[in-house]
Order: sequence, then C-alpha cells, then structure tokens
Amino acid sequence: MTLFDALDLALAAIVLGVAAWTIAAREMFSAVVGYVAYGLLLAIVWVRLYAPDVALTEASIGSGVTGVLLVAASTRLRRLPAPDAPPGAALKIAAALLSVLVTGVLATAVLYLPNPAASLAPEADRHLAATGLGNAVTAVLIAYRSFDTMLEKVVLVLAVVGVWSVAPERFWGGQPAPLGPAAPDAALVFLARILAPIGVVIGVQMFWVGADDPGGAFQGGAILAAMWIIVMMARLTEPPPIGSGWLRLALISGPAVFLLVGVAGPYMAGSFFGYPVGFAKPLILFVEAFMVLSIGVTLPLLVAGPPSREAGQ
Amino acid sequence: MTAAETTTQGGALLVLAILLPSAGILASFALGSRAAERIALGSAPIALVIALAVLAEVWRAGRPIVYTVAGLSPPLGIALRADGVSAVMLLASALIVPASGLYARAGFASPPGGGESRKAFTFWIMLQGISAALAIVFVSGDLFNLYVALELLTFAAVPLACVEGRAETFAAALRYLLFALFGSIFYLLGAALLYGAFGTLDIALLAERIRPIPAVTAAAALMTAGLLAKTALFPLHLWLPPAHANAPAPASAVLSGLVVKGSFFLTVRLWFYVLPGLPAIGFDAILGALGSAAVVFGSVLALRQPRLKLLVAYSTIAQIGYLFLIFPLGSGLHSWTADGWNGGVMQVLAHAFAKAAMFLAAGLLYESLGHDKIAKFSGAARAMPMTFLTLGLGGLSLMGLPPSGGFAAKWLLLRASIASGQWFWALVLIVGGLLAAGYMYRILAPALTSNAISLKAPPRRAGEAIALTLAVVAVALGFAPESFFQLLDIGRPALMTAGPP
Amino acid sequence: MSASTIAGFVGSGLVGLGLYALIVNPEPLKKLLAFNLIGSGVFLVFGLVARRGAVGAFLFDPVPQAMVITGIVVAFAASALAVALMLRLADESGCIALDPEGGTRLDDGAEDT
Amino acid sequence: MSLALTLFSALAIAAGVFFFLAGTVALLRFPDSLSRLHALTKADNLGLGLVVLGLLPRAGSPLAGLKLIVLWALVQLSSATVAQLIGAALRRQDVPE
Repeated sequence: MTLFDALDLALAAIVLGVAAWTIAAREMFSAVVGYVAYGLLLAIVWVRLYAPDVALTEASIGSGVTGVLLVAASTRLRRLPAPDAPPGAALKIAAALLSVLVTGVLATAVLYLPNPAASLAPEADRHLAATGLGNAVTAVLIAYRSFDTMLEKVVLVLAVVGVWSVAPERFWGGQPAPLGPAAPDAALVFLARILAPIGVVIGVQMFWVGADDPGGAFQGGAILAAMWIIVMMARLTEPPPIGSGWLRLALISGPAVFLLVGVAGPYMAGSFFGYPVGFAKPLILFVEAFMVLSIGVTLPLLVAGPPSREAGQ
Repeated sequence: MTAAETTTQGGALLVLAILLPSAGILASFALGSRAAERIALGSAPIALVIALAVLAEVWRAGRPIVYTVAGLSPPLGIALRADGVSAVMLLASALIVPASGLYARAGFASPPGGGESRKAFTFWIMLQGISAALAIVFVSGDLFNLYVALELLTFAAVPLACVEGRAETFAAALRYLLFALFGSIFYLLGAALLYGAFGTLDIALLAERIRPIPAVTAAAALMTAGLLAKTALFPLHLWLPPAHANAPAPASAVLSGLVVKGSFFLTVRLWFYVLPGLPAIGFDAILGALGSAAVVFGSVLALRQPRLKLLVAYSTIAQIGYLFLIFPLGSGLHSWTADGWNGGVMQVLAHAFAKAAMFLAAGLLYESLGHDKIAKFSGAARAMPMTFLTLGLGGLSLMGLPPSGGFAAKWLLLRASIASGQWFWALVLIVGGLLAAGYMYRILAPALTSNAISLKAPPRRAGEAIALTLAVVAVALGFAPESFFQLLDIGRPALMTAGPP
Repeated sequence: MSASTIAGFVGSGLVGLGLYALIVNPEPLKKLLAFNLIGSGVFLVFGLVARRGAVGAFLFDPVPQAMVITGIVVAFAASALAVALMLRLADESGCIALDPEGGTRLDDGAEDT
Repeated sequence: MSLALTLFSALAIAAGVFFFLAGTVALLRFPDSLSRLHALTKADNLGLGLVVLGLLPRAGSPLAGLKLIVLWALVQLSSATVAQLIGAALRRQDVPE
C-alpha cells in the first residue's frame, strides 16, 4: 500500500464518518455545519478523482451556497416543536436492512463493472478541435450535450418561480427578506467591501479560463453568486423586488441566449444547437457569458427565498 | 455495431415540440402573468399542430423518426426519437394541457390594470413547464436527458400542487417533492451504473450492448424503484392523494391525468426498450403484482373517502395499478403480447382523458356547491346535469364498461391474460371494475335523487363544455379503429427484437 | 485498491446512509440533508465511472463529469424549493408535519371556504 | 542552489503542516469555543503561510506565484472575518457549542 492509498482510505473514512455524524447529530444546526464540512471534504475526493471542474462546483455550490441556504433554514426552524412522532424500532430495523441491501447491491455492481471500462474520452477529444475549446468538460456541457444544459437552465427558472410561488399573495412583486441582521457586524461589512470586487474578478476569470482549463460558466457564476450573497448579508445591498424587469431579464438571459443560438443552429451549422465551423469558440463564450450572469443572479435569489415584504418598503 | 444514427425526415419537429414550451416559459417569466396566460394558450394550437405533424410523419414513414441534436450522433450526442406511442402521447398531452388551461382562465386571471398575480404567474408558467417536460419524456432517446426532463416535471408539478397557498397544500407539496426527489436521484444512480457498464446513455445503443451483469440488474432495480415513487404505485403512493386532491381542479387534471404518466412512460421505456435483451428475472411479475395490489387498495380506499376530489385521487392510485399489467402481459414474443401492449397504452390514454374530465367536473361541483362532500350531493345531478354527465362518462371508462376507452383497454388486457394462461390478472381486472362501479355508485346515487338543492352559483358553461369534451374523448377511444393500433405498433420493441439480430 | 474504487464504495455507503436517514428521520430538513447525501453518493458513482474511463493520455471521461456538474446545480435548486416550502409551512401552521393524512384531516374538519 | 531551494520548500511545507496539525489537535482538545477559535486562526494563518512560502519556489511562473500569494491573502481576510463573527456570536451566546 502506497502513501496515497493510505491517504485515500483515510479520506474515505472521514467522509463517511462526517456523513454519519451529520445524520446522527441531534441539533439541526450542528448537522448542517457537519454537512458543509462534508461538502468540502468531498471536493478533495473530486480532486483525487481527477475532476477539478466538479471539485470547484461541489465546493462552491454543493457545499458553499447550499450551506448558506441550510444554515439560514435551520436557524429559522430551530425553535419549532418536533413534528411527527419518531419512528418505531420496527421501521428503523426495516430501513437499516433496506439501506444495507442497497449499499451492498451498489457496491457489488460497482466492483463488477466490466473491464476495460467504456469511455467516451477519445470520442470527446476527437470533436474538441471543432469547438475550439481545450477543456473537454466544458465542451460536453456547452457543445456536445448543450441541449441538456439549456434545459437544466430552464429547470433553474422553474425553481425560482417555485420558490417565489410560496409567497403570500399580498407580497407578490415585493422583496425577499434581508439576508442579515439590521445591524451587521462591522467585520462582515469590511469583508464584503474588500472581497466582493476581488471575487467578481476571480469569478469572471474562472469562466474565461474554463474554455481551456478547469472552470467554466457554472463555477464562475457560483463565485459571482457568493459575492452577491455576502454583500447582501452585510446589508450593503438588499434583495431586489421580484417584479423588477431587469432582474427577470438577467435570470432568463442564460437559457434565452442559449435557446436562441440553438434555434439559429440549422441556419449556421445545419442542425439545432450546432455551432458553425470556425466560429464555434466565440459563440460558445458568448453563450457562456450570459450563463454566468444568469447563474450569478439565480443562486442568490434561490437563497433569498420568496418575497416577504411589499414592494417599495 | 450499427452505423451511427442520423436525423430522419421530420425529425426537427421533435426539437420544436420541446423548444416551443421552453421558449414560452422564458418569455412568460420576463413578461409577467398576463402575458404568460396569453403565451400558454396562444402556443397551444402550435403545439397541437406539431404533435399532429409528428403523428403524420411517423405514420407516413412507418418507423420512428429521429433527430440528432447538434448534428452529433450518440453516444457522444443526444438523439430524439418518436415512435407510434410517443406520437400518441404527445398528442394526448397537447390536448389535455390546453383543455385544462382554457378551464383555468376563470380562476387564474391576472388583476385588471396591468398588475401581476402570484397564482396566475405560477400556474401559467408551470403549465408550460409540464408541456415541455412531457414532450422530452415522450421523445428523448437519452437517459440523462430524460433525467433533466424528470426534474423539469417535478419542479413544474410541485408548485402547482400548492398554488392555492393553504397550509395543508404546502405539507402535501413538500411530501410530494421529497418523494419526487428520491425518485429522480435513484433513477440517476441507475443511469450512472449503465453508463459505467456500457459507455452510453442512448436507449437504442444500450439495447444493443446490454448484457446480464450485476450493474444492469442493480440499475434496473434502482431506476424502477425511483420511477415507481414518482408514479405513485402502491406502496409508494402516500404522497399522491393529498397533493392531487388539494390542488386547484385544472392543476389536478394535469397532475393526475398526465404527470404520473410521464414516469410510467419512462418505466416502459426502461423495460421494453433498454432491457428487453435481459433474461426474465421476475421483475415483470413483481410489477404486475404491485399493480394488482394498487388496484384493490386504491379502489377500497376510494370507497371510503368523504370528499369527491379525494375519491377521484384514490381512484387514480387504482387506475395506475392497471397500467402495470402491461409488464407481465405486454412483454416477450408471444401471440398475446400485442394485446397486452395495446391494452396498456389504451389504459394510459383512457385514464388520462377520463381523469382530467372528472377532476374538472369535481372543480365545477366545488364552485357551485361550495364543497365537495359526497354526503351532501343529493339532488345535485338535476341542478348540474352536464357536470354529472361528465362524471358518469368518466366513470364509465374507469369501470371499463362498453363503450369506452377503459373498456377497450381492459378487454385487450383480459384477452391477453386469458390467452397467456395468466388468469390471475383477469381476476384483478374484474374485481377492480366492480370496486370502481362501487365508488361511482357512491357519487351518482345520491346525486340522482329528486331532492332540491340550492347552488351558490350556476356552473360555468365553458367549464362544463371542456370537461364534457374530455369525457367524450375518453369514451370515443373505445371506437379506436384498427389503424390506431397499427400506429402503436410502429417502433414497438418486441417487434424490433423479433427481426434478425 | 485505487482511488476510484474507493470512491465507488464511499458512494455506495453514502447512498445507504442517506436512504436510512430519509426513511427514519421525521424532520423535513433532515430528510433534505439525507437527500443531499444520497445525491453526493450518486455523483461519486459518476466520478468513479469517469475515472474508470481513463484511456491512453486521457485521465478521465469528461461526459460523466459534466453530468455531475449539471446534477449538483439541480440538487441545489431542489434544496432551495424544499426549504422555501418548509419555511412557508412553518409560518402557516407553526410546525412542519408531513403526516400523510394531515392535509386531508385539516380540510375535512374546517368549514369549506 | 536548486538543492537548497528544495530543502527550503520541504522545510517550510513541513513546518506548515505541523501548525495545521497543532491547530486541529487544539480544535479537538481545547475546552471552550473561544480558545479553540484562537488556536485555529493562529494555526491556519501560520500553517497556510508556511505552505504557500514553501510552494513559491516551485510555482513555475511569476503569475502562478502571484496567485498563491493572493490565495493566502484571501484566506487571511476571510478567516480573520469569520473568527470575528464567531467571536461576536459567542459573546451573544447565539451559537450552540
């Protein structure tokens, strides 16, 4: 066993241990904090799997933005009475058996995957030149399977509508609740002032290098989103009213531009969602730029939740 | 391996069927609730024309039509494929969604004077979300693309269940969401295993490459479990009655008539299109048995419900049960599998129209009476004859009495079960029909008495006409000509595997 | 044992842990955490598949990795919707019971509106 | 020259790792949140600083080196702020220990 093997095994044990602790923790807040730590550990696992793009996404969205969402929820739900009765022993045993069965079946399936493994890596690489990109993961997301990515952006729009839709009727068009206390800590305000401009530069840079190196629209957009969240937590700015026209345009700009470029495909490249030869890379970066904007706006709004104040208050 | 698949004539229609409602969602979001209503209803005729064109093209070609998105063939690219069943389902969705939309205009109008309404904004966007998701479900040939469609369906359906904004609707929607998320993540897990084993998620390529290895069995079990949770097949049905019964009537019509069929359709795709090469391992009998249990359990609970909408929701659980008889009766290469297959598809269609009609009728009753308590229905049929005619015609199809789509479906399934010697399923069909007659009697008997009843408001004529039209379609399906079943045969997988390998 | 096989086992374990918590825990927010654990387990299986797809000079298969990125974003959106529903439910009813008959019971007892 | 640099790198990184380790032990062993926080921030700053210092000679290009330094500065900024925030929250007894 090499040193790396030992480290991998230790990492695996810690990930599983933190996950189990998250489940077992009585206090909801502790469970959520455990989950955030778990997400960061998972990002290291992704690095070990040679998946830096995924590691960045997991750290920023899976752990970071989701963490903010869950921490906020757990503090608001903390003082509620326990809802339903805890399950009986019979259910616990049945659930445990079922879970062990699923884990066993899954582990067996994974262990006996056929060798040599099937792979689209060479195929993806062969078409890479036509896109002008260097990062194959970005090529899959924005070129080969762009149809999936465009539809997934529509899913995000529906998620925003769904979150807004739980608002009381009278608040429709108003602002979501503030993300921080009325008098935020001076340290947080300082951080927001210093970090936000740097973060925006880093976010844009991450999208830009994503064409050839790890990074891309999702990761860059997530960093922009994080910056906006921090600024809102420091109360330097407030969540915008959901009726605002520019906000709605920014939210749909990513999927809308993507869809329009896709529809133009038959005229440019002979196929829906095709890119014309020789002009693929600029077009891809154009689409991605709007995706960064959309993601940067969508994630904070999903964290901010439904409107809870009347417009203009 | 066969040569890379390319776009066929008319394949572009499949992309348009998906992009039309997707673009509608984005435009509606930007322009607000009033425009959303106009866009949702205005695009409906176009969607109908596209669905009819797909149907005509499949019929003309006599084989599935294909579009390879971005000009890339699978495995690297995504292929869309429509066979006979896809075309028929696309058409059903293009009829039922706008019917519910037209019915909903009264309840989901935007306030006069340019303001925006939360309910209208949510409803009209989510209605288009369901159209988009179902279009992908019916025509996509790629399991990951279908995962995105499943999520689209979830995100559109859950807010519809709680658009009324009462506490109990939020509880129902939350439960629905948790079940749906469990369902899609298990589906995705299965997809991961299939990709790991065969390096593709394209349905046609997987069907060629599939071999009986542990990953395939595990994937089949995990994906099926996930899809059953989304379809609300017994015993994973707990979320359905509160979600469907507490949603506004036009939303219930779409949720019960169409949305649960989306995940059922994927279960069929999985077992008949991806896994037919897999030796029988008893899954079809298990699915049939669960379906049978659902028929009995759902019907018995429907008999005990005090409210009409809850009764209709529990009846959905029972009717979903019948769908799963397609697995033991429609699979394999036997003389009777065509009957089993046609019966299963017919049941999907008949239930979609009948149940949508009944939920709309239940909504009209609620509006006019101010409640939907069955015990207080006496004399209502005289005051609202059209509404009860709709309930009666829908019930006819649910019971499986001739002439109706439900009768045609059950007759075909019955024939298949007798021809195959699987008499047990025949018993389920008969018992289910009797129980359905029981719960229909509970609704109609008090209503048909001659007591006087006072209505809060007369029923909306337009609403009644829409509901009745849907019920009439459910009945008319019973007169489907032979060519309809020939259409269903186009691209039917049992026929494809019967050819040379 | 390679890093990828270990990841596959960790993924399997996470799916099991999450499934247990999803069934057993009555609190909706804990159920949501459980769903996220299952999700990350599923993504790790994709990660293993991507790593196994290393051929020649390629260290991984980009297709499953791209799918994970899509999946993480969708899982976040799902969490946001679930949290919004929970908070609203808590505001409306003072607790967040998921009892299957809860909705119907409330409705039957109250006078219809 | 290159040997000296390698040695320097190794020593700095090893020292950095030692501080991380010490910080982690302190996090687990110290009795109350404030002293844990104190130990953690000190160890973090020094630990990461030394690791970055050790990596600088191996950065390959001036730009990469600059990125490393920016990284360290960003972590300094956020960890200092977070320590402040947690400290303030502890004073208010808002966070469960």
